[in-house]
Amino acid sequence: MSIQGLIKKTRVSLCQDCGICTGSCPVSRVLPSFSPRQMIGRLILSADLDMEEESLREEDIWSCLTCARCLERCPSKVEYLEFVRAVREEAFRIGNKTRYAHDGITQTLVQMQTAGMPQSKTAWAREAGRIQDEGEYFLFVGCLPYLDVVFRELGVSPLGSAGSMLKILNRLGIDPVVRNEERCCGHDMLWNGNVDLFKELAAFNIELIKRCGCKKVIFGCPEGYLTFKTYYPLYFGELDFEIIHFYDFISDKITNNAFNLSPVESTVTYHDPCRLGRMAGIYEAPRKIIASIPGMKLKEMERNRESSVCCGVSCWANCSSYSKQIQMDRIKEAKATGADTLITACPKCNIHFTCALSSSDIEMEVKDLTHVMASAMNI
Amino acid sequence: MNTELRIGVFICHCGINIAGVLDIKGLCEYAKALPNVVTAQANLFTCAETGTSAIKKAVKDNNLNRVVVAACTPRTHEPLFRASCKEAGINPFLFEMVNIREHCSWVHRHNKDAAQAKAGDLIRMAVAKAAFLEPIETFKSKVEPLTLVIGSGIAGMTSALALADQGFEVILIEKEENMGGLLRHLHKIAPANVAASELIEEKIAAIKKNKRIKYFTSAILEEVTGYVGNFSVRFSCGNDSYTCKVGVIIVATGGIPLRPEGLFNYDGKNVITQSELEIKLKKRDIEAKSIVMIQCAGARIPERNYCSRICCMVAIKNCLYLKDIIKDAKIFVLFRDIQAYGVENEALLLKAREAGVRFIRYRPDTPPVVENGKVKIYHPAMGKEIFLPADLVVLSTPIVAHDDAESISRILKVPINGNKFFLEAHAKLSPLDFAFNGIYLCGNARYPATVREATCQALGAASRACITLSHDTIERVGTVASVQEELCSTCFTCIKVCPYNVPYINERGRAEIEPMQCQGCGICVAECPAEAIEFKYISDKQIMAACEALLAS
Amino acid sequence: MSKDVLVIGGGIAGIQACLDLADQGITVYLLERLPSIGGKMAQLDKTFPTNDCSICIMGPKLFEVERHPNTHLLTYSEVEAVDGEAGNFMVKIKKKARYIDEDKCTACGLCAEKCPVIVPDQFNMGLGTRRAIYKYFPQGIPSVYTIDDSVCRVFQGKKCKICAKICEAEAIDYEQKDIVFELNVGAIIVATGFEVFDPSDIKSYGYGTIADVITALEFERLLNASGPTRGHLERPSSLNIKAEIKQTEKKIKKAKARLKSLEKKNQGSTDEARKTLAALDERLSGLKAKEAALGDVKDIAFVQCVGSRDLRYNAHCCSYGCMHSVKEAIVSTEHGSEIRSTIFFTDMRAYGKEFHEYFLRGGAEYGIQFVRGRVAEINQDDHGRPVIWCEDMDARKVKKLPFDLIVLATACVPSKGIEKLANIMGFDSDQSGFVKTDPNKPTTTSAKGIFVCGCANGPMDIPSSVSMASAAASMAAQTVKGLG
Amino acid sequence: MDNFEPLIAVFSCHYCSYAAADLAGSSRIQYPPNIRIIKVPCTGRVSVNHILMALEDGSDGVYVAGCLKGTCHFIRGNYKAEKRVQYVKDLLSEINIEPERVQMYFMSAAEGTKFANVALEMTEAIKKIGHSPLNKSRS
Repeated sequence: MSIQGLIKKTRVSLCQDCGICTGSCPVSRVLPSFSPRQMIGRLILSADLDMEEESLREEDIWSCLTCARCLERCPSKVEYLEFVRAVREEAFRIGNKTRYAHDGITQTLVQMQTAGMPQSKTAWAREAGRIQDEGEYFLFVGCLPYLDVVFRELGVSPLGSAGSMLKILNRLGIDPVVRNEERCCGHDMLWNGNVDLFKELAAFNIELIKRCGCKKVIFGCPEGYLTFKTYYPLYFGELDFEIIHFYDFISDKITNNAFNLSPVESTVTYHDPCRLGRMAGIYEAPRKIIASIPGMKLKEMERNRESSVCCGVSCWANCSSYSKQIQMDRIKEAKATGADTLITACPKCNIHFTCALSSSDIEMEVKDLTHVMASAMNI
Repeated sequence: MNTELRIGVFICHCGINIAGVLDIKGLCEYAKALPNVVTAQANLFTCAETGTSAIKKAVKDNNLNRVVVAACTPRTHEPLFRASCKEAGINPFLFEMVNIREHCSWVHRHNKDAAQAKAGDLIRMAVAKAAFLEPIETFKSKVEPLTLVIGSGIAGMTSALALADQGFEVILIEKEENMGGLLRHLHKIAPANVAASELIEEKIAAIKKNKRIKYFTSAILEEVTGYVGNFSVRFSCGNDSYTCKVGVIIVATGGIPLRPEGLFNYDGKNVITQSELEIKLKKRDIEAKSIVMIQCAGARIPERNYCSRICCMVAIKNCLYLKDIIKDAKIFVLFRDIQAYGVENEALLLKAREAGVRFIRYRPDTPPVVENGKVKIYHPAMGKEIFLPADLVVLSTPIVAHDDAESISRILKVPINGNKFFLEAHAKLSPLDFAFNGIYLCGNARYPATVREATCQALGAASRACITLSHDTIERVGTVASVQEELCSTCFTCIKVCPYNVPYINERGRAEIEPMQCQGCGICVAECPAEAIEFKYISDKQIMAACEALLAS
Repeated sequence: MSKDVLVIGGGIAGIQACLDLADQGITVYLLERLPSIGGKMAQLDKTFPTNDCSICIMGPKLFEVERHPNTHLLTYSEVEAVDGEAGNFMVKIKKKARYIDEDKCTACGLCAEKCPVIVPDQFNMGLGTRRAIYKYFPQGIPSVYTIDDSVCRVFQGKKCKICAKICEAEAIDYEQKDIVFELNVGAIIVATGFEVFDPSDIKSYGYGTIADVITALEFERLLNASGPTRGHLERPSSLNIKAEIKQTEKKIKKAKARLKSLEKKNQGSTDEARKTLAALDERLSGLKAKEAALGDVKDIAFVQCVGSRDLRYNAHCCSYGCMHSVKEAIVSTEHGSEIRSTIFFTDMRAYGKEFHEYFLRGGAEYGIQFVRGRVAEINQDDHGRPVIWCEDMDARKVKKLPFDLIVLATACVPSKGIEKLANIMGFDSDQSGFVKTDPNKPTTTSAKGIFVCGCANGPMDIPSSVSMASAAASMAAQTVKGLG
Repeated sequence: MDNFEPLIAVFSCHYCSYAAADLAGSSRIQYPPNIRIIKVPCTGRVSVNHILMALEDGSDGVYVAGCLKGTCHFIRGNYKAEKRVQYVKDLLSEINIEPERVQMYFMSAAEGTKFANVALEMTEAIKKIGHSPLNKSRS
């Protein structure tokens, strides 16, 4: 769609030029030259002056973390995220790509997945617990297996979390479907502007889940959850299976200590991931889980829930000193609560904070909520 | 006055509010001993029915001719006690009140002796003053049930019709050949979305067929004398001169959009004003595909440092009509601050944005530059100067006062402000009145206003006028200054100092103060070097008496 | 048929409409929901652009309404039902019981001095306190007291009746009942005014969680000489600390007494009591240190468009917010020579007579800083000072600025009762919930014989309200004179 | 002379300072009992001679209390008063009487506290200056 068309469709034309977006933007705070408001101003103007091509060369469209913090506050209800996403799509078409992080390993891996070859990424699952090939529940594992390899040296264990998730489900008497054929959800491609690849992956996954006869798909990763819940229907219409986030799923079942959790004496703080919080509206489930663990005290950071800030990088692109600064600011904020542990609900947030901490002397542990839950269950 | 002074003093306990601190009995004894005091008595609550009837009884029994009440503040209770005096058959102004509650018992609770002494002093001062009180009569003056409305724009016509609808006669004078004012040239009115011409024709027709309204076009106001209820007006119409007597005057002389000579290459063809645009819109002769509007053209600049209130909305309104006519028109509005105040205006602004009108902010230090076919403007987001295509440039110029504003203000003796807009009596609470009684104000003559606002003010001015018109006579309490001619040395001091321009030199060459106009501040009394000005309400004698009584003799 | 007029709402608009009609010889009933007329204007400290003291210029009008032979005051009253049509309305009115004989009460205030029940003072926006028996505000008209039966001990079934004992005018009447009566009027003017938007809806501004973030109307009371701080500009946070100090001192007194008695009786150990006392003393010194550290208010921020021009809350502009803040910034300089104000705005709406000039003076003579940029969020720094995050659009960079006090220019929203009234009277409302009028007849509602003025019709400043009130009076007069 | 209690005359305008005094009262704000208010419609009514007479008649100090500048009910009465007060001060210094015995104050009807403070301030000031040489009855 033409930029001009997007400006109308995504309400960008209603921008009051008030600056509340830029004032809220975590990037603008560390990278003063970046301003959502001014970027919109430039895009509108160049579209008006028939210089769309030029506007698609705009560097800043890639600097945005798409964290939706501005979206929450825009008095004109401008659909900024949708605008950026669509503009990136156009930019990608004319070859204006973003700077990938980790020299594009993850992107390449994703690319590779589209080749028909079978993968073997269920070994961990067979060790960790009971799974099956067909059934009611599909457990969508996502990129955890690759991340486990890519970030091994950081000492994070995404697969560990995946295992815990499976164990907990088993504990609930659910033996979910986990499949080798499963492909990346396409989240990163979508936000990198590579929509064709995204569609390819999505079509594949939808087909697979249908094939397994699953009615419910459980996600541990906020990005996968959001992508399925919001963006698959956008391109493929209503899905005929239910999209469930793991934390929503279990938070209903933890009443009166159903998991007989053993005490964990510690003070923790919780970081709302953009995709899970602002974009999927899941704020309370993770808190409910934390609260259910005996002895664990939750101290909120000043910027929580709607006001939470991004972990500094999204979809493996544009990782820079600015990202680091955003991460350190957030970690300091976490430290200020007096907590000794920073709990995240997203494998990527987990990785980014751990990475940031590895090069700092701040005493703070970063843990994945599923992991925390599992250890309280002694599994 | 040579009749014997007989003063009655009434002291209020006000429950324990006063009695709790002051020894009322003692005060009564003290008061009794004061010169001219015939009786002094206490009441639990002087303001209660029992209290006021006690006063009336005492007046009768002791045939008092002065009453002093020592109680709370006169600001709330004086009217009540004056009324009691009246009922008791003595002039309400032969009454004096002493505040021994707010000014004594309540503020000196911990120092009863001093409070007691002070209360005594205050009563002594009041009694001394009472000796010099003089009866003050209220006088009446007839009201001419007729209104002069100056100006026949939407405001003037609305006022005239509103008054006629309430049954009052109106004389409407218009200096132009036709009635209708600014609206005659406009296209449509937002948000009503009616053609200005319709609105105007409708009103003009109504005025023409209304028997209560006499209208004169090409009429020039020449002289106004007199005061509220009783003005004599002279105006000329071509070669004939007319005089009439009216009770009130409504100023609805309007304003006019600035002609931006020498601004932004204004040429009236490719660079035009909003009003010129509206004429084009009426005729629908616009081909321009890209239009740039420039706000604050000649406003909010050192030589004209005010915001003309309506230009932003005029621009937005016209943007929407332009979009109706030319679907694919590119419209840029270059502005400093968009004045879309309230509900409807903000909604229209949103509508314009939805319609694709682009708003670009400029700062006064980097104003737009109009070159042929395009407009150069510093674009803050771009961080550089850019060129906007412009087949047509429209300048939003402010409403300015008419040239004759000054002469009218002189004729009516009402003030205008620095920008030559008429100056109301009070910016907050009397927006439609002049300090000078009997003259009212509405529409652009007051300050730029939308049609809706002007209509509102016009109805309001009519209402203010009706207050005078709905009485055959106006009463005025004589708490006013009056010149004793034989003493006047015609030094013009009073004329200089009066905040309301009331005093004037009469045909006998002496200063004269029209009681109907005097506001009773007493400024002239204090300044008159010949002590020729009398002020019965608070006379020098009274003040001196109070001063002399400051110390117990 | 009736030639009388009912004006609903005793704010400046209602008062003006009432006086215009009364002065024209028309009988007017002025109805007010609260115990006293005066409305929002009475709560203001000063008014722009003249800096007139609000109650000073309004006071005389209040008296006038009370004294005028053609006016009837119906305070503490509400409209229950309206029947009939233009020229002949039957209005059912409920006059709430004050439990005070208005004719006897002399407003001496002794009752309130002795009343044991202390509650937040609504007139002072909850910043001060009042008693269960109270006068709505010092200059209030009618000048009588009122018993708030929702808190008065007598009405909670407790023993008390202190006010009855103290009142020498014998004005207290616990047995008084609400009165419902009917009124026949020819025309009705709706002047019910507006409410202030509750900014706690906007989480990112921290109102309600950060003590020193307050609304503009609260700030007016803090500035006002007869306000809760007697016009001494104080932070709510320091007011809270002061309150805590008072409480702690009381507790210490008690603790000391207890210790004494224990020592007297020398039964059991006194260690416990000593400990508590010590703890309290420590707490007190801590609080005192905190209070000292706070110091005077120096830096004040004004945040514009809070809940206004915001499609999430109110699409409309509050019309007076910009000038209101400029005024408060100017006036606050009279409360401390070192006070500096910063106003964060998007468009400076100084569109009224002398407004732009006033705005310029604010910058040039009073050193107000104007920052173009809508405030994104308000946090607290390590010292608990509120901090503003916002893009300075002229400097084109994001700024983080701490202040002593942050004042929110909150939106103007329709008054709570207006929907009910609309249903009772059958007039339409506009997209924002204000009373809708005919674009060509500015005060005429969709219901014949019913007119509107002031902020009931939409956000507007005082002069506009006053002009419109006179306009509504004119229309009502036409109606009852049967000439309209 | 610590026990010297000065007598102070106050010319108070109906619209502002008199109302302020009322508010001081209803707010029960305590101040020295040394002042005696003479109410005038507007401070513009107070002539030079009134002020002089107040002194001549034995008050140790006199002050005129009008509306805040720019808010006079009669537009500019308080400015007139201010001028005259200055005029009186000049006269007094000519005849060697402390000009500080005469002052001009401006206050709004909402400033009960200010009214009380002014009364206190003036009383203290006059106490320092001492008896008026014109005060025959005392000293």
